[in-house]
Amino acid sequence: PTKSNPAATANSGVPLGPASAVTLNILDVAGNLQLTQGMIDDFVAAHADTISKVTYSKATAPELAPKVKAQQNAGRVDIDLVLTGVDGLAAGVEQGLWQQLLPAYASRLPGMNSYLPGAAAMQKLAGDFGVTVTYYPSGPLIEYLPAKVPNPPKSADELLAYAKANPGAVQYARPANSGPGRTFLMGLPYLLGDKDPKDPINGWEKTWAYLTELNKYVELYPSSTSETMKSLANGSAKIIATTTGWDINPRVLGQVPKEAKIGSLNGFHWVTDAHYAVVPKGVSVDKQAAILLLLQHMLTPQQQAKAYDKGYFYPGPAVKDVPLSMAPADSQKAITDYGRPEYEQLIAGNPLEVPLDAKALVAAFDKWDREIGGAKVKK
Amino acid sequence: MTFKQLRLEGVTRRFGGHDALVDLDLTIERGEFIALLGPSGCGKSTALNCLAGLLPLTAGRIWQDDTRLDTLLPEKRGFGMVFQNYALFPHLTVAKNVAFGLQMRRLPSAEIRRRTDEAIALVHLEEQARKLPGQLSGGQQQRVAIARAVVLEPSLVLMDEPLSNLDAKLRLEMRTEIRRLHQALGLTTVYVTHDQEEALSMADRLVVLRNGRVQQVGTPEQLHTQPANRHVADFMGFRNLLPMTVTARTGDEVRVEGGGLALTGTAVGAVRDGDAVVAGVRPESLRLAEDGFPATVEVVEYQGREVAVEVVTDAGQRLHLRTADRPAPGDQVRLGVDPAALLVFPQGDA
Amino acid sequence: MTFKQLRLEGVTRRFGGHDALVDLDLTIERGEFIALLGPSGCGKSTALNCLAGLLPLTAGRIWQDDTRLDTLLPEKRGFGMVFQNYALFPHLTVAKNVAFGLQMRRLPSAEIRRRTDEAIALVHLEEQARKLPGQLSGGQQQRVAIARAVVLEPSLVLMDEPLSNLDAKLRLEMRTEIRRLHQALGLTTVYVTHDQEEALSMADRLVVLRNGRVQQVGTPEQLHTQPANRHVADFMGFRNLLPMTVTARTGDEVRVEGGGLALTGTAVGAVRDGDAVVAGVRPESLRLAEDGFPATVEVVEYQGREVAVEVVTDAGQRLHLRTADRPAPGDQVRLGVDPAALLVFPQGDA
Amino acid sequence: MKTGALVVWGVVAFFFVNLLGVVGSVVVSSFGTTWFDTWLPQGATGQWYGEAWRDFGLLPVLVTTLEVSALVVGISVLIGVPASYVLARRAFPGRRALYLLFLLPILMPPITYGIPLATVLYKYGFAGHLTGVVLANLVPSVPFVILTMTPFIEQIDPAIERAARMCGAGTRQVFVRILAPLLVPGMLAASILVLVRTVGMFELTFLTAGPDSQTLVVALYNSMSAAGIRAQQSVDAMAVIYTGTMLVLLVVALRLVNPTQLVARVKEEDPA
Amino acid sequence: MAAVTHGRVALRHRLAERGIDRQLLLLGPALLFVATLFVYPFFYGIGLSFQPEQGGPFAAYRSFFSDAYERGTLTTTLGLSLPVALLNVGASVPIAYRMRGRFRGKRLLTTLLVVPITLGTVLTAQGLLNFLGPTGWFNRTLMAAGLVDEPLRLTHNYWGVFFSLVITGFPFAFLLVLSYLSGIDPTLEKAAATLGAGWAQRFRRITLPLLAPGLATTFCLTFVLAFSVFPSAVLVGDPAGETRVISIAAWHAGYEQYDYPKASAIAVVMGLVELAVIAAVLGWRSLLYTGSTGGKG
Ligand SMILES: Nc1ncnc2c1ncn2[C@@H]1O[C@H](COP(=O)(O)OP(=O)(O)OP(=O)(O)O)[C@@H](O)[C@H]1O
Ligand SMILES: Nc1ncnc2c1ncn2[C@@H]1O[C@H](COP(=O)(O)OP(=O)(O)OP(=O)(O)O)[C@@H](O)[C@H]1O
Ligand SMILES: [Mg+2]
Ligand SMILES: [Mg+2]
Repeated sequence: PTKSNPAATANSGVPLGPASAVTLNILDVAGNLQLTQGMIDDFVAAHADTISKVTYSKATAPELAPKVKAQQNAGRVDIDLVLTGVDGLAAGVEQGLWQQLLPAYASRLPGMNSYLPGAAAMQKLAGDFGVTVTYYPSGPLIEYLPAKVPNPPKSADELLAYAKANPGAVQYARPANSGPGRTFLMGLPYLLGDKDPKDPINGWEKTWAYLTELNKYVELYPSSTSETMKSLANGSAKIIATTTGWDINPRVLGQVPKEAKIGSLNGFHWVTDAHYAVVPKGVSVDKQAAILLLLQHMLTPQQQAKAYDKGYFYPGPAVKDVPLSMAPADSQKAITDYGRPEYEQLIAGNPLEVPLDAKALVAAFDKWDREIGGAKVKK
Repeated sequence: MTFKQLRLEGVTRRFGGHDALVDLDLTIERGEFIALLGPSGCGKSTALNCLAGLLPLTAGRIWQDDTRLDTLLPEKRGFGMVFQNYALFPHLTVAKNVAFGLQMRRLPSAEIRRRTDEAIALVHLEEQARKLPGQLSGGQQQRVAIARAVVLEPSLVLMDEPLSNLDAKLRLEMRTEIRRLHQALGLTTVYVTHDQEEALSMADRLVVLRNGRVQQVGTPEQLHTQPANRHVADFMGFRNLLPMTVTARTGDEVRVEGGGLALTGTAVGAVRDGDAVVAGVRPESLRLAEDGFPATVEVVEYQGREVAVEVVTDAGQRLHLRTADRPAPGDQVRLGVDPAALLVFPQGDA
Repeated sequence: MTFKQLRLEGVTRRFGGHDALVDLDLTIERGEFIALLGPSGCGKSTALNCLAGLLPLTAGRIWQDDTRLDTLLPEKRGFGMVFQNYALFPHLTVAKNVAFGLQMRRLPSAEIRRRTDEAIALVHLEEQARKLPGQLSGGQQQRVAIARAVVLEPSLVLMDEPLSNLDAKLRLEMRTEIRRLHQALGLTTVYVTHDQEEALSMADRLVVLRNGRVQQVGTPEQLHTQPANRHVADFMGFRNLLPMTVTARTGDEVRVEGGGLALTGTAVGAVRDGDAVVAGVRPESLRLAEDGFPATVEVVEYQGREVAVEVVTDAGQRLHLRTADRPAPGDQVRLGVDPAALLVFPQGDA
Repeated sequence: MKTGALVVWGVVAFFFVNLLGVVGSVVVSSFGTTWFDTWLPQGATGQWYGEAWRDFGLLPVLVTTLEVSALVVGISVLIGVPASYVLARRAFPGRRALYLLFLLPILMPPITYGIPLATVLYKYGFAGHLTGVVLANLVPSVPFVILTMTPFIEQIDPAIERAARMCGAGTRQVFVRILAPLLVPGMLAASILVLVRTVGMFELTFLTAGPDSQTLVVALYNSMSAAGIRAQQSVDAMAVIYTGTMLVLLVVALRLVNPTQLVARVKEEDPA
Repeated sequence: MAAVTHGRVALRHRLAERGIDRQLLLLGPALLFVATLFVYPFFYGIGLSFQPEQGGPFAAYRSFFSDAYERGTLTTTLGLSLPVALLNVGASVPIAYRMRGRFRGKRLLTTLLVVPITLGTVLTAQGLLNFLGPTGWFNRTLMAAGLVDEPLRLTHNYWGVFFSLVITGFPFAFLLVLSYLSGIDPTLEKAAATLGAGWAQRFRRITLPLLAPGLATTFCLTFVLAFSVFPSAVLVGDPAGETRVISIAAWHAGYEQYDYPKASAIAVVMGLVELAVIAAVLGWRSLLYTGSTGGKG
């Protein structure tokens, strides 16, 4: 389509709005739509002249890159917007799949200026390709049933001692397949005071030693977080690794008894997590314009409040000054019923760390697979 | 393994609503050579299959001396069988097909080899011994089937048209071989054939079936000269079967008339004055005779020493005869028949 | 569709190293009835398959008038065939098997029905029309195969032992039917049979094969009375073949001696004084004759009107004869033979 | 003989009991509320189905799945059977090499060729909608049909085909009228297996599907392994929907092509 | 003109002698299909495996084979897929053999045996986790019956994957074997029976050899399915340890490390190993009789 108003074209080529309403294909590889679909639908309802229709599809992060790559190789991109976590973002950055959005269009996304500090750090991690849309401090936390574990461990050493005393009772999922699993992994260097918490290969001596020791008393590493939740619920595990979201949401869904409690280990650092919006290269400028408008909308506090959801990414909003009271009613109710007052204090009282970058994380997974998970065979 | 007697009592087999074999009673003595004879589809193969245990009986029993046989599995009966469609093992060579049964008996391999070779030589397949059945001609396959069955020297051999695909010469030779084996090994044989000459020349007793029912059991001579009814007669080569009416009966001699002919014949069964009957005569019993009835030659078929001739009487009755003379189509001839060669059967018998 | 002439030129087919058919030259005129005859495995089916296009030729050509046929696909040749092992379509009922070819020609369905019914009636299978081939007896299957081929009224019909599983009566009847169809529809027929009587009575010309090679081509009478060599003679029913030596030759009349016998016969081919020869005579040409040579009866086989007798001469030569007299085993008899009925062949011909 | 039969049927029964347990536990769970350390869930509900249905917009997904599988099965049989016929019946130079070539797409994991294949399909405008999904799924399906069908065709007596040709049937008619009916059991088996593989083929479908051409398995895998927290029961419900769909397809297939028409039946008449 | 036709005909003839004629055109569609949609992408993938970012053309292969952890996936995968394929085919044969004749309920039983085909990996995985898990019905039953004190560990290890492969693979094998079996003429067994062969001998000497080509194909296909196991190895297995099958390694390289050359290399190794096994089986098969089994003739 010809640009109707060349004057409105900003310095870098993307018009301020699409020439006519566009349809968007949005691919979610992070489970982000659970938090943001409300925001998007809201925008479409209000600005039908910008975006007439949205189709959603979902996939897992690893498959994202091949698919986008195939489309770009063929010169026909039909994914317009991707919602992804750190992993998918990084994979695309490495292979040059994403359109660079920043700093060129920063001015069109005023919401980015009011990111929470943690979210801002996550945005920095993303470089200039993704826009943070939701954020949470994550973990590592531990979860247990008070009836079965009257005296939960309070530190990493106590956790190890507990595992030793109760073989098979401590469980965390294989880090490569599980958010809480990897948060636990990335949190350990801070807990144990390792040399370089950002360098899993050379800087995590204590962490690997600890995990090796713990491994002796861990019976199995399920390949999904849900499995650990199930183990907790049915009593075959007593303490499992978790995060804020994985604490609240499964209890809301009835996967874990409501009375389950969380605990933290002394001196832990939050290893934060976020979801990003990215645009693949090859998307038309009209669509890009629409997407920028959409993102602008999504980063307003009213819309961000929807990210409280049912605690799935607790708290969820990436920007400041979004109290729970702004959230939709059912979301407020879920959080009031299943949330935990102690979170506010835990979040305020412990340092925030960004997660490992993608390369380091994969290296950590690999090492974990070889030395911890894979070591089981030889036993 | 051997037995004195095999008794079939009321053996019956139905397929769906169709009676393939009804109420077959037969006692087979050890060492007998029995031929089952009858038109296509009359139940011969069915009878063999029942005897072999390959088809469960719908009713009836089979006794081997005092043991009941019909509940025994086929492989326990120790019979040998030549299948009508051969049923060769397609993945085994001729030699291995033949050796199969011997191997099942766990004979020493030298003996297996020897007997296999003998059986293959018997059916003249030495050159084909390493071929697969799919590479054989029809007659060669049939010979493999024969060799496979006789190599076992079983107490009872069942053969279902074992020579149907062989040429006259080989057929004669195989007939002789089969008879010779039968006698030399003291086998008991039940032999299905569609060829009456074969049946007559090989068997001790013949069983004629029709529509699943036994028509007559007897020696070759009995069947040839005294067929029990018109169907057996028809089947035994009484090709001329004329509907006629009895005008007089004296003892066994009857006078019959019909179709413009008046003849004298021999009564078989209950034939009375005035009855509608069927008078049968073989083509070879019709003679050219000066004093006979007139007819016109229609077709002459060359058959070697003799010719087969089809004639029509003046009243339009078609007759077949064989003669060493060579009449030409269109010739006027006169025909006669011996009273002893003209059999008169009641019309309506089953 | 129809043609005037079918020419086989040097048609040859090898399987691996085995020559199944060598250098077959044959011209078939439209409307002829040709019978292929020969011992089991001699290449009859191979010849038919080559003609039908089902086996590619190793060498040679086939011409239909002026068009070359051997490169044409079988379905394009428009021939009909009765297979030796029937090859019925197992999933189609009898009626549908028969109708298949007509459907392939896209005839109107009423005509298909009519012709199918006719063909089924021809082979007496009305009652089995709805059955599947697996539910038929062997002979019934064979009749389906015949009906399936003739229903098409093809320009050339190939029949591979089409009557081998039928009883004598039905066989005779089918023979007549096949001849009748052949004539009525003006078909050309190539007919394989192992039965010389069948061949003699049906065919206009016979082709005798042996080991894949043609031995003789001729009318029935020629073959019957003047077999070209000992093999043809053997095959045509000269059951007594005696190795002898020529002692004198006058014109075609030769005097031969051997095995304690001295006989007069007719020479066939190059036979000279002193040659080792084979003298052949049919069982039915040996007569009981007062002035003949002496022999002892060994086996007597009942064959209806006549008996088959096996005798041994004093010098141990075994002979077969047929006679209407009934000698008993052990009887001393004297045998004679017409010089015209004793054919003398060179020994070593192929 | 008797003990042999007992052992076989015993094993079959044991298999079924456990299978019932496996399937049953998922079905029960998909209708359950919470289910911790007990024999049965605490309560029953249909909510998970409703959620799965809504979350994934399953109706269009189901329709797409049906279309894709019907097309893939149909086309791969049409293409594959003639090819396997030639491979089974004919000896020609290069036959083995060809056989190998047809083996490869089955052997090679889609990871080796998935991306370039998707690229090709996108380049020519096939991917991103149904066509692409169908074409991509045909890549392993056609060889699959070829491999399963070859032994079936070998089993059929060539004389029957010859007879058909003598009746004037051309190659096409021989296929349609003679071979096809005789090959029904084989084609049925091959189709069912292709169907199962197609409905279950994740990678190729995902790589070539557009937003409107996702199949059930893509939705199912996402619900199972995509990031995000889902109730166990909702995954179970999805799995049950998936299985139910396949079951319907299977039963339809078995109905359409009634295996009791088979030829072997006649000879099977009486178990010996 | 005659001469020209002659030459042409003769050529056609000579080609036909060698088995080349128009019927080969039937291969066309399949060949075209595989050539356009598979060959190019496949060679692209193979090519990729020889183009790692560093270390020369064979670096990707070297890194796979020099690393015991990666190399071990081969034995792990074979250790899983060979027994599973053998079991699936081995169990199908006697069951299918028993189901040849006609009997009441055959149709139902066949359908029941085939139904697990529809389960799909996910339901199977979920079901196994639920059913065989420590508090699943299976362990509950065992414990209630007093057979064991501790729940048996049957998931998240070798056995979990094994069972899931059996559940998905068995019906597949069974369906094929049953169909192949139905193509064998029952008369042949009858003939063997009259020759004194008991059922075991009939089976071993007649049915099995005639079935063997079908069995070989079935084995190959089930083996390939089991060899490329991926979702269940992750879901019900122990993807870092006991059931780290080769496709996990390929996945890891391709989709986590984004090292496509290495992923392709692993996939090629995977294909080659499968090919070796299949070549062995098919080589054995080609020694056997293949051809009409009389069933449909
Ligand atoms: N496919 C084959 N492979 C090898 N040899 C074969 C093949 N087919 C036939 N033969 C051989 O070729 C010869 C001729 O076979 P053919 O079938 O033509 O004989 P036939 O004259 O029809 O005999 P019959 O009267 O027994 O049917 C036989 O010796 C046979 O063994
Ligand atoms: N499986 C079956 N289902 C239905 N009918 C059958 C079956 N088998 C045989 N029949 C019928 O039973 C009758 C007897 O068949 P059988 O095979 O015993 O005949 P036969 O005497 O051997 O004939 P032929 O000389 O033609 O071989 C036939 O009419 C046949 O159609
Ligand atoms: Mg019969
Ligand atoms: Mg033949």
